[in-house]
Amino acid sequence: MNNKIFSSISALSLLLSSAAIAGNTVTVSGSTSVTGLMEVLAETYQLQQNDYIEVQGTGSGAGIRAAKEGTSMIGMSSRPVATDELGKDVQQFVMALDGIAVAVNNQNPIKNLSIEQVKAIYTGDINNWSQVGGDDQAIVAVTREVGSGTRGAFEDIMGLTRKINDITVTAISARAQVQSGNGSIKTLVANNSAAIGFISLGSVDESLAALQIEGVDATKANIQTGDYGIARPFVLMAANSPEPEAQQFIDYIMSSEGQQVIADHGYIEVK
Amino acid sequence: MNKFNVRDLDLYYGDTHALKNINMLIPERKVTALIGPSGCGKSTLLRTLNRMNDLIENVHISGHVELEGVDIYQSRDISDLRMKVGMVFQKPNPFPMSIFENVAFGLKAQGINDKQLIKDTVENALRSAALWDEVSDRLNSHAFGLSGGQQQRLCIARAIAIQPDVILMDEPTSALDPIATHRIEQLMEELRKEYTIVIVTHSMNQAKRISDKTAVFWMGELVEHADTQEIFNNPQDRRTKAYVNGEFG
Amino acid sequence: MTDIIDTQLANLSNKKELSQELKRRAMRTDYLGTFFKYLFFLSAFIGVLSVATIGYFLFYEGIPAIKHAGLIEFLSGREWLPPALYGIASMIVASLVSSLGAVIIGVPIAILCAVFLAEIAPKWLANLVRPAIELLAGIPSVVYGFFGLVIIVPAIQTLFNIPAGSTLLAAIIVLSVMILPTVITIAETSIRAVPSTYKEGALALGASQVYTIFKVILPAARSGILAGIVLGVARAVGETMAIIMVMGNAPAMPNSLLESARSLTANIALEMSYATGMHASSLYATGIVLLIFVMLLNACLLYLNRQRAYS
Amino acid sequence: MNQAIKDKFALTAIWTCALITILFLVWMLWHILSNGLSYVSWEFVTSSYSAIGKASGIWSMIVSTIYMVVLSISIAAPLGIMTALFLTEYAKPSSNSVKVIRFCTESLAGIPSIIYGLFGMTFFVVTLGLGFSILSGALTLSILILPVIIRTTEEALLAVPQAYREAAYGLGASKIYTIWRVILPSAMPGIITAVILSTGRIIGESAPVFLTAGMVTRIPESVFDSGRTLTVHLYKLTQELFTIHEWNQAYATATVLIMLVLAINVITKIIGKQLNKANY
Repeated sequence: MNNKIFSSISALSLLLSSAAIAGNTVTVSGSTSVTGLMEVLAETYQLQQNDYIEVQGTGSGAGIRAAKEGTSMIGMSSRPVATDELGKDVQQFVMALDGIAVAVNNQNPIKNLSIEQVKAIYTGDINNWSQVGGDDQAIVAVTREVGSGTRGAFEDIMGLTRKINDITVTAISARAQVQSGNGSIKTLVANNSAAIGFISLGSVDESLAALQIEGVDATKANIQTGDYGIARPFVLMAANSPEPEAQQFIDYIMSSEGQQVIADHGYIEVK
Repeated sequence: MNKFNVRDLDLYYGDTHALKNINMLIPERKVTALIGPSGCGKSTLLRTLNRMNDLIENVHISGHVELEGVDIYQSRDISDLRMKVGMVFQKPNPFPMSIFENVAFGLKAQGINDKQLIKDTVENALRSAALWDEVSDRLNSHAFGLSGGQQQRLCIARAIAIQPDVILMDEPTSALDPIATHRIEQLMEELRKEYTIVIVTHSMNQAKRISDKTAVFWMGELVEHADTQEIFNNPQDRRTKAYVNGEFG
Repeated sequence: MTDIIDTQLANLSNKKELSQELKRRAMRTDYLGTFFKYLFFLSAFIGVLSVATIGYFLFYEGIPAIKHAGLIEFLSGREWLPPALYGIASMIVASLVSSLGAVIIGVPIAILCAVFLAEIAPKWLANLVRPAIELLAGIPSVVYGFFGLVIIVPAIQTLFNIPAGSTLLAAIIVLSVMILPTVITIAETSIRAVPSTYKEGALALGASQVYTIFKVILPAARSGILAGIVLGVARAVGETMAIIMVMGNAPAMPNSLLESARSLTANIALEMSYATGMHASSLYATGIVLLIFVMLLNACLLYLNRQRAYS
Repeated sequence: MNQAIKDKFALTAIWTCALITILFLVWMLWHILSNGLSYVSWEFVTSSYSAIGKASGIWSMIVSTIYMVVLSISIAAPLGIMTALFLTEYAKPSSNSVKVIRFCTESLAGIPSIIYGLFGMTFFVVTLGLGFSILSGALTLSILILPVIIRTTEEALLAVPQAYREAAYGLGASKIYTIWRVILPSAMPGIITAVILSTGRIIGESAPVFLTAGMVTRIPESVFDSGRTLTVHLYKLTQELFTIHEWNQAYATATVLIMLVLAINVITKIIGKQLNKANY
């Protein structure tokens, strides 16, 4: 028994002491949409030097808060961030642009929807695919949770908001299913023939189909020309004078090398 | 010479008055038997002699129990008392350890680590308890492997190992067969030369066979306390008479 | 130090000296004992401290939202529209219905299964089934959620021909399986704890085995079984991840078992990392409601148990 | 209805329920194992995980899980065992302190795990500034498992025959010596069971873990690093089920978790038997 306690204490101190030899860690947290891209950037970056980039997909709201409170060195947001949300000690960079694709299951015959139709589907006014020219099948609308940057940007661009007591709130129907990440919406839409969801354009692949909006394909080129309007910035936030290792990582992201990685993964580079 | 002097002892379990004004002298190096019908307080009295009742909640005691002139309920140290006054229980209760460890337990509990000393003491205790010949070749085997009678003698050895003056026995043979009982009674014949023994028994024959003094209890009262011969041949109290004649109990 | 004493002890030749040494040692003040006594008490106090801290944080963070929305509005409001409206009625309903459903399906199966293990099954079979139940208890809830997601949800979708299988019903099925091991294990233990004299008594009077089980053994084991049910319900009410994976999480009032719904727990887990200010506070308030819910349940059954014990 | 028919009906119901339970378990296990086993390989278990998709192993999750288990147990087990000792050996069962302590541990047992997550995130991660880390997670989980350890240990202590205590005290042994040499050894199977039960609980928890320890896929270098346990990993994987590759990963991770639980159950059994043998 003596031995047991002693060995657990020594094991504990071993666990604690190894912290001393760990290298620099850059903490990054925020938007789940940016997280996917950020993890790729982090891994590529780590191949070159010793710092470790710790990425936590906590959501845009949490990312903004983390940057403001300094609990993370870098915050991520997948929607524009107002200056008064951050305070004057925090700076922001747009690291990339990303479209929001409205996606349906591969079996769905619908290829094109108007903005009004998408809006009506999400407010619940349209609830059957036959109302927009598809099969007679109930629509399963899937949305992200309140506070998600993707949802926030989608609502703003599509006009899916309303005012209650002078406070802007969502107009998306409460009946819409809620999934807690880009990935889980993708999973649901990919596996349910009646589903419709909105996801980061960068994560669209052959497992589901991105719809044309007002006849315009959701592509990188159309976003750059401004023809496809549902797009938002990926924003990084950091203190005005960040830790050197954090600054170094931001520099990497904004460098042509970093921007190339962004472009390679289906997002729109800003330089 | 008296070992214990019990004066004006009252004991309550919560609201139950379990011992009523007991006054009793227990002589040294004699066997004193406590007899009486079930629930008469004889076991309770035995357990007050080494403060075993402390383990039970809601016990209130008033009066005095003096061991060699010192009131054991005033004394600060129970450990000391319990080493002077060893106890053997109704059911053999060896610890889940080896035979050796069982007997060495009391010594080690006092922080004695000397291997040779412990070994010698264990051997002496086992010899005194008439168990040595049976177990000397398997001291390290588990105590639960012994028979009931052997286990009880092991418990006696365990009590002897810490050099007590008094051994309390709470119906030590009630869980044993007649042959094992006989062995224990023989052993008590030996032990009475060195120790003061107080035994609770519900076998009147056993009391008659082994004890020098007998105390008869009846509903929490000490009815009669005298030489064993007197109690059985010439009882003074009618309740004693009824009990020893087997009219109830 | 002890070595020196022991060498001296080794020289003690007769019992009397040993006996005196033992007594001297026994008289020493037991500082060690006192130390440990207080150490143990202090440890025991950590549990009290934890409850106090958790309660304090929950209420400290949650009360502003309840004040902001108004207690009645918060509990009875059907609209969850942060940052304007905080009404959790639909989530309360979802939590209640899913747990109740799980109890209705799970508890009878569990009790009969416990009877099977304790009284009916031959020993070898019980020894085979019991580890299986224990395995069921140890499987992480995420695995149940995963199974629900890939099997139960599509099955419900096809079976009832509805567009999305992520429904209250899916949650009920997953939860009822999840509470099985808790209820079975505790029910079996309490059935086995019923003194065999009861059983023998009844059988000796000519009662059949089944009659004895239902009229003598189960009533005698009632308090233990109830405790098992309480724990099962607590598990169902508190379950989070498995539910998030199968219930669809729509914050609307469900009109039938075949609609998506959001439980109190899911509400917290989904929005916690996003929320700030009043929104975050409202999630703590959701936690308070959840906690009170579980506490009430415990208190109710404690009371029930006591009542029955007296009568 | 006559009693014989009732009996037959009841017996059928009992057998059916037992069958349903077992069939469900077998179905679930078969489904997951049959889909996952072929993908579980030495490489899958020992290689690390990459967001780019170069590697999809679970080694870092296994390491994080081990950290979490060891740390949580080494915090909670001593506390829980000492609490149980206080409750059974020292305190008077009817005293107020016991009532308060018991009420609090019962309450802890009743609190849903998501609330531990909420609390851990507020208290350990933010207020104490420990950040998303194994340490925050383990501190949260150790409160969560405390009632399990206390209750199971207490049962084991109460099961130690009173005769042992009487005998030890009767021999003049002090309380602490009696606890150390007689009571704890006798209760050891129960205590080990408590620890193993808690291990299972730690491995199984998800919500309170990712709210406090985060979900970074690196091998943690110290307890101050964030880490993703196996269960959290499975949850993340189920959110990303698009291609056959992702399905395989999810099934394989679920398979590993089930095998882990199975191993824990088997170990409990073996230890229980060994200790019983040693005792009798």
